[in-house]
Amino acid sequence: MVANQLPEFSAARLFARRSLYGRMVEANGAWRVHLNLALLLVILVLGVLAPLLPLQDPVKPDPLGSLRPPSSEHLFGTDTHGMDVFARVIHAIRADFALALSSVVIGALIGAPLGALSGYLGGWFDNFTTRVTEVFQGFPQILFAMAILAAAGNTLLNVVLVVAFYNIPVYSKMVRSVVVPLREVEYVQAAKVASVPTLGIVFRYILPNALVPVFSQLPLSCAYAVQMIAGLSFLGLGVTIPTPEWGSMIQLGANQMIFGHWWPSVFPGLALFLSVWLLSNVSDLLKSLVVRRS
Amino acid sequence: MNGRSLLLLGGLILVVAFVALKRTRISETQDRETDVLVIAIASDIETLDPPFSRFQRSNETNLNVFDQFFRYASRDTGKGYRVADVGTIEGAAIESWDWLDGQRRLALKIRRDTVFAKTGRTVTADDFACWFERAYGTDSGTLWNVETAKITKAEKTGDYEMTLHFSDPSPWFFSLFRDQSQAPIDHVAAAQHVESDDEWATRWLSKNDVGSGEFYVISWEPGVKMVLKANSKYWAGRAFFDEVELRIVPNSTARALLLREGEVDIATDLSTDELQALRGAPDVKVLSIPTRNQMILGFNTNTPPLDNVKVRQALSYAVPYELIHEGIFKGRGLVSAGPIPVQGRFHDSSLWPYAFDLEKARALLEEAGYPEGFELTLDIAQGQPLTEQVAVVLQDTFSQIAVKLRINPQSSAIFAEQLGTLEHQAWMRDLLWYVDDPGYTGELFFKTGAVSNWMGYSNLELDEVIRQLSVMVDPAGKARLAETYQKLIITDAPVLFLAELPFEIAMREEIDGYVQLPDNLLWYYPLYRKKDR
Amino acid sequence: MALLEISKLEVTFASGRERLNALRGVNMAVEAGSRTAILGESGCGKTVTALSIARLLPSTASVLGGKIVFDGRDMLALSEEELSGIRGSQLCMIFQHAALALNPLYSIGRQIADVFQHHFGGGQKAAWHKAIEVLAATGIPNPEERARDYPHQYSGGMAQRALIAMALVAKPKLLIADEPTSGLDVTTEHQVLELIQRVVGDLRATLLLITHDMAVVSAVCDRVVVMYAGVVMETGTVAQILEAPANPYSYELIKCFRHSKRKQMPFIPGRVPDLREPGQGCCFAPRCPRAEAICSREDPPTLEIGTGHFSRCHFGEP
Amino acid sequence: MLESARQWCLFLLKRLGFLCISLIGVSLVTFVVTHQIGDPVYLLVGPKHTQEMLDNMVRELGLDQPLYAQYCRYISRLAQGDLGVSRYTFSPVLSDIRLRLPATLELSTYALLLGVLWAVPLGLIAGRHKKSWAAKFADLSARAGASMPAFWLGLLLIFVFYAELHWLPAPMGRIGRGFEVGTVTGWYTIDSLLAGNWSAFGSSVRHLVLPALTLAFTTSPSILLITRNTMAEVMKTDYIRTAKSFGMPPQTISRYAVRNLLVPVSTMIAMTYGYLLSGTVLVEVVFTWPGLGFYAVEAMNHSDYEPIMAVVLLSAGFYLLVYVLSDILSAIIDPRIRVGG
Repeated sequence: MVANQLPEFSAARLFARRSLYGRMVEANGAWRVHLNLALLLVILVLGVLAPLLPLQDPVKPDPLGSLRPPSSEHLFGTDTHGMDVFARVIHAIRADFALALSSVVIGALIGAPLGALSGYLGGWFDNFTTRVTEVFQGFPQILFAMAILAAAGNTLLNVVLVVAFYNIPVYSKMVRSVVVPLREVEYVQAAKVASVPTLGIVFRYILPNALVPVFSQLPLSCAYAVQMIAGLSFLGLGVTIPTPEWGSMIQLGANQMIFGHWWPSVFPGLALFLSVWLLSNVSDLLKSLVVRRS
Repeated sequence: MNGRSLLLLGGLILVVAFVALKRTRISETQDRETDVLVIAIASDIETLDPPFSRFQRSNETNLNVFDQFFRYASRDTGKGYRVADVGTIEGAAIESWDWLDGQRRLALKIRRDTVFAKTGRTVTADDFACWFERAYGTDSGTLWNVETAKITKAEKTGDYEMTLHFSDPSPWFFSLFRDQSQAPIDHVAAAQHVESDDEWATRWLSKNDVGSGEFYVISWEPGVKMVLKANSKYWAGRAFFDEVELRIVPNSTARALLLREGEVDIATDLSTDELQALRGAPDVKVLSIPTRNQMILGFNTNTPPLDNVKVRQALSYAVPYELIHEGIFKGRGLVSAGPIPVQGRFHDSSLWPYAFDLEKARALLEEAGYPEGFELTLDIAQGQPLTEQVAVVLQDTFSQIAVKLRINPQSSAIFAEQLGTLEHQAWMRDLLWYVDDPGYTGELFFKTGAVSNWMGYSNLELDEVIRQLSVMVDPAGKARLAETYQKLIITDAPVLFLAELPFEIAMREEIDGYVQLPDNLLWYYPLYRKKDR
Repeated sequence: MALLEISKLEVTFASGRERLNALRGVNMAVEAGSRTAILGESGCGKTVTALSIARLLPSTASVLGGKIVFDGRDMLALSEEELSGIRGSQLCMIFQHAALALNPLYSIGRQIADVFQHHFGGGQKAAWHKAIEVLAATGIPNPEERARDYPHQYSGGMAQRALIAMALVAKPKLLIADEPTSGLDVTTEHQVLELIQRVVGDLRATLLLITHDMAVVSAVCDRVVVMYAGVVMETGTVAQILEAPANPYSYELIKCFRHSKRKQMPFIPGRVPDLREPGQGCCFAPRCPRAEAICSREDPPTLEIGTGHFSRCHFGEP
Repeated sequence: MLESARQWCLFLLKRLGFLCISLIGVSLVTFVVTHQIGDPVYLLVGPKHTQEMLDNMVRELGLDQPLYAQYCRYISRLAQGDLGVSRYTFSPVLSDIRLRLPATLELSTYALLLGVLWAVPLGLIAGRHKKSWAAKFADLSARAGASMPAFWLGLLLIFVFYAELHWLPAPMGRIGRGFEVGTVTGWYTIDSLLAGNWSAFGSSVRHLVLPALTLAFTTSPSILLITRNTMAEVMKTDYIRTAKSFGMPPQTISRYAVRNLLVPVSTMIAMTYGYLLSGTVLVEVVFTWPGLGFYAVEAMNHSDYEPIMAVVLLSAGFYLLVYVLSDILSAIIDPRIRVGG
C-alpha cells in the first residue's frame, strides 16, 4: 500500500518545531521584525556602552555655554545648565531602561506567582486577588505614585517599587488566565494524584506554561514603565540632579521651549517616544507567537 | 460606506474650526473703564495679619494695605526707577517725632484725621497702644522688631501722642519701624472677632484687613486672584490706579508670557532665562537693580566634617565666583566679597582672601584630614532655577576636590521648617539684608543662638563685637568694629558668599514710578501708567 | 435546463505564506426542482463549493478560475449590489451551527422581520406578524413568545428552525443547506430534515444539501455528487451511487456506511492528501485499492457510466 | 417580565456590592498612606511647643486610639465631606476641589469626545477594509498615540501653535483675562454660552484646543484598536455571513455589526474616561490648567498631603463608578451579560 509513505518534506514542514525567531518572521514579515529588533538593540547597546563612547561629559555644567542651539560641537545643543543634551540623551538610556526593567521584573516576580496560585487554588483566594487587582487597576497611577513618594520619601528605590506595584495586577491577571484552564488538564491531575505538593504543581507544572505570554508582556510593561518614570521625574520625583533622565530633561527644558529654545525638551522626548514605540512593537511581535501557540 | 464619509466630514469640521479660531483675533482681554494694575504673582497670599506672615507675597500685600509708622524717602536714579534713600526717614502713620533725654525716650505725634478704609473709624493713639499690646500678646514677628529696637515701654500720652521708652540708644529703630508689619489696625473691629481660643482674633484678621493703608482688599478668590481698591481717603492722596489685581499664576513661564502678551502689567519672581527672553520683547522693560541680596550656602557647623574650619575654608576656595557671576547671572549683580554686601557701608574688599583656587582647596582639605574628600548633602528649595543652576556648578567644582555634593530639592515648606530645626547638613538660598548695618545682620544671623542662625554657628568674640555694634551710634567706632566683624566671619567661614544678586522685575513699558525698597517688596502706591503711548 | 452549473471551479486559500488548493476544477450541475447532495469526507471542499456559489468566501480565499452560472447569470462576474439582489430572494444558505448564525443582540423575530422587510417592504408591524407566522410554520411552540427571545435562549434544533423560517420568508429558488443537522441529536435531526423537505416542497425550490452522512442523503435527496480532495469523483442518482458505485472512492465510502451497523467501523487507510501539493494524477490513487501505475501519472477522465451517471476514474467500474 | 426584573436586581446588586467593596478598599489604602505620611502633630503644633501641648494635640487628633478606631473616624470625616484643610491654599480641601473639579471634567470630557470622534470612525473603517490606507493610517496613529508621552506632546504643540505660529493663545489657564463668566456649571464653555458672552466662549474654546488635542491623541489609541479589532472579528462571524447570505443591504449589515461593537467599545470608552480624570495630571501641569491634577501637584510641591489624598480618593472613586456604569450599560445592550450576572 502506497498510502502511508507520505512525501517527507511536506509533513515535516507543516508540523516541525521551527525556532521562535523563524516563526516570528513568518508571522510578521521579515523587514518589520528585523527593523524593530535592530533599532531596540542599537538603543540598548548605546545605553550600555555610553561611558565608552566619544561623548561629552553628560553632567559637566558650563554656565557660559548654556542654551546653545544644536551645532556640530553640541549635536543636540545645550540645556540651561550648559550640559550637552546629546550626551545626556544617550546616558539617560541607562537610567530609564534600568529603572523600567527592574520595576517590571519585580512586578512580574510578584504578580506571576500570585496569579498562578490564585488561578490554581480558586475559591475565596482567587476571588479576593481578582477583586484586589481590579481595584488597583483603577488607581490613578501618577497621582497615587505622587502620594506614595510624598509619604515614603522621594528616593529612586521608592519610584521603582511604585511602578513595580502597578505591574503586579497586569501579570497576576495574565498568568491566572493561562492557569485556570490548565487546572483540569490530565498531567496536572496526574501530578495531584502522585501527591506532588500544591506549590510544586503550581511552580513546576503550571507556571512554565505561562512563561511565553509573560515573556511577551515584558517589553510592553517596560514601555509603560519608562513612560511612568519619565512622567514622575517630569514632576520632580525620583531621579536626582544631575542624573541624565529623559523625563527630568524634558521638564528642565519645558520652560525655555515657549521662548524658542526647543532642543533641550524635544530630543529627550523623541528618544523616549522612539524607545516606547520600539518596545511596544517588539511586544506585539512576541505576542503574535503566543497567539499561534494557544 | 458611511464610515469613510463620516471620517471626511470629521476632517472637514476640524479644518474649518481651526481656521475660524485663527481668524477671529478677538482681543483676549475685555477692556474696562477703570484703570487696573494687574500683577502676576507666584503664590497665594498667606495671611493679611502682618505679624504672622512668613512669605514675601503676604509681606508685599500688607505693605500696601496697612499704613506703616515710618517710610524711607526716595530719590531718582535717572535709570528709569527710584530708590529708597535709606538715610532719610519720613513719617507715615506717625506725623512727627522728637528724641528726648539722650535718645532714651521718643515722643510720637500721630497723624490726625486719617481713617481706617473699611470701617471709617479715625486712627487714634488707642490703636497704636493696642498694636503694642497685641505685639506682646501674640509673641510674633512684631515683638522681635520691638525687642531688637530695645523698646521697654510704649505709653499713650494723649489722644494723638505716644511715648516710647528705650533701654539703650537704638541705631536701627527707624529701619525696623518702617517694616510692613509695624502698622496700626482698627482694634475695635478686631475686638469684635475675638473668640474663646483666639483672643487676638488671629483667624479673622488673617482673612480680613482693617488697615489705613493706600489700598484695601475688596475680593479674594483663594488660589485664583485678589483685588485691592485704592483708599480714596488716604492722607497722602489717592493712588493713581483705581484697583490692583493680584493674579495667581504658579508657573513662572506663564507669568512671563502673560506679561509679553500684555495681559498683565507686572510679572514677579521670574527666572533669569525668562527675564533674558523678555528683554527682547516689544513694550516690555526689565529693571535690574543691584541690592544687598546675597546667594549664601550655609554649613551646619556642628556636624563633622563641616565642624572643621579648615574644611569650610577649603570649600570657600572651591567656589568659581567669576564663573557664577558671568555665566549664571550674565554679568548682572556683583561678585560677592564677604559678609557685608559690596555696596554696603563699612564693606572692605581687601579683607576677602578667597578666590577660585582648587590647589589651595585640596591643600586645606589635606590639612583638615580629609585628603580623599567626603559626601555632602545640599538642600535647596524647589522651583528656584537660579539656586539650582548655582548648585549644579558647585557640584561640578566640588567633585574636582573629591567632595561628592548631592543636591536635594525640597518643597519650600519643608526647606523653611528644617532651617529652623538645623536639620540641613548644608543649605543654599538667597538672603536679603533689609538693614545696611553689620550689627543688625550679626544680631539676626551670626550671633550665637540668633533667630536665623541656621548654621548653629557660635563665636563668642564675634558675639561681643555684635553686641557693641548694636549700641554704637558713632560712625568711626562702627567702622572699626565692622572691620573685626568681617575678619572673624571670613576666617571662620560658617557660610559661603556665592554671589550678590540684582533684583530684577519685568513690567510693561508704560508702567512707571517704580521705587526700589531695601526689602524688594513692590510698593503699588507710586506706580502710574504713562498715557502718551 | 440546469438551475446551477459549475464548471472547472478552482479556489485557493492563503494561510500564512503557503497556498491551499481547496477546489481543483469542480464541475457540477443542479437541475431546477431537484434535491442534490454533495457528499464527502471533511476537508473535501464541499462547503467551499457551497460558499463559492453564494460568493460568501472569506477574504483569505481567491477564485483562480471557472464559472458558476446560476439561473443564467455568472455569479463570479456580478457586483456586490447585483449579488445582494440575488442573495435571499433567489438563493439562500443555512449553516451547521445555527445558534452562531443568528445575531446574539437581536431577537429572533426582529431578524426574520428584517429579512422580510428588505425583500418585500412594508411596516415593522406587518414584518413582525410575518415572522411569527413563519416561526409557527416551522413548528416552534408559542411563536409570539419565542419571537421576542434571543438566540442564546434557543436550543440547537430551535435555532435551525429559525434559520429555516428565515428562508421561508425569503422564498428562494435555491436553498443551500450546509450540514444543517450534523450537530443535532437523532430525533431533532429527523424533524429538521423533515422540515427542510416540506419547506423546499412548499416553495417548489431546489435543495442543495452538503453532508458527510450517507443516511441523510438517501433519506432526503434524489441526486448525489461525491467529492474528494477538491475534485468531483462521481455524480449520479442516489440509486445509481448506492447500488452500483462506479468510482472506487464511492465504493469504499459506501462500504464504510454499510458496515456501520457492526461494531468495528472499517475506515479507508491513509490520510487525506496535503492540499498544498498540486498533485499528479488521481488524488485518490495513494489510497485506492485498484490503483495502477496510470492512476498516479495521468489525470483520470470523467466517463459517463449511465444516463446522468459520471465517474472520474480510468476504469469504468470499481 | 418578572423573571427578567429579578435578574436585573440581582445583577445590579452584585455590581453595586462590588463598587462598595472597592471604594472601601480604596479608602483603606489612602488612610494607610495618609497615616504613614509622617506625624502631622509637629506640623500643627509649630516649632515652639512644649511636650504637654504635644500630648493634648495627639489626644485631640485621636492618634493614640487603635488603628481601626482612627479608620472609622477617617471614614466619618470623609462622609461629612471634611477632606482636611490645605496648608498652602489655606482653605478646606473640599472647597478647593469644588472650585477645580469642573476644570478637569471640562478638559477630560472634551478630550474624550475628540478621542472618540477620531478613534471610532477610523477604527470602523480600518476594521472593515483591512488593506486600505485607512487601516495602515489607523495602525500608525494608534501606535504613535500610545507611545507618545502626553506631557511632551503638549509642549510640542505649544511650541508649534503658540510660540511659532501664534494661532492659539499662550498655555495659561482656561480663559483670557478679564472675562466674567459666572459659575453656573463651572464649565467656562457652557457658562459663557449661558451668559451669551461670545468672546469669552471663543477664548475658552481656544484655550481648550491644545490640551484636549494632546489628551485625545494619547488616550484614544486604546479605543481605536478595540474598535478595529472587534470590527474585524465581527465581520468574520457566522451571523454576519448569514445576513449577507440573505442579501441584507450594507446598511443593515453595518447596523448588525455595530450593535455587537457597542459593548466592548463603550466599556473601553468608560475606562478611558475613568483614567482621563487622573491621567490629565501632567497635561494640566504643562498647560497650567487649574484642575485637580495641577492642584495635587501644587500640593505635593508644598508637601501638603491632604489634597493629594483627597484627589486620589476622588479619581479612584470616579474610575470605579464609571467602571460599574459601563458594566450596567453593557448589560442593557447584551442580554447574555445579564444572565451571566
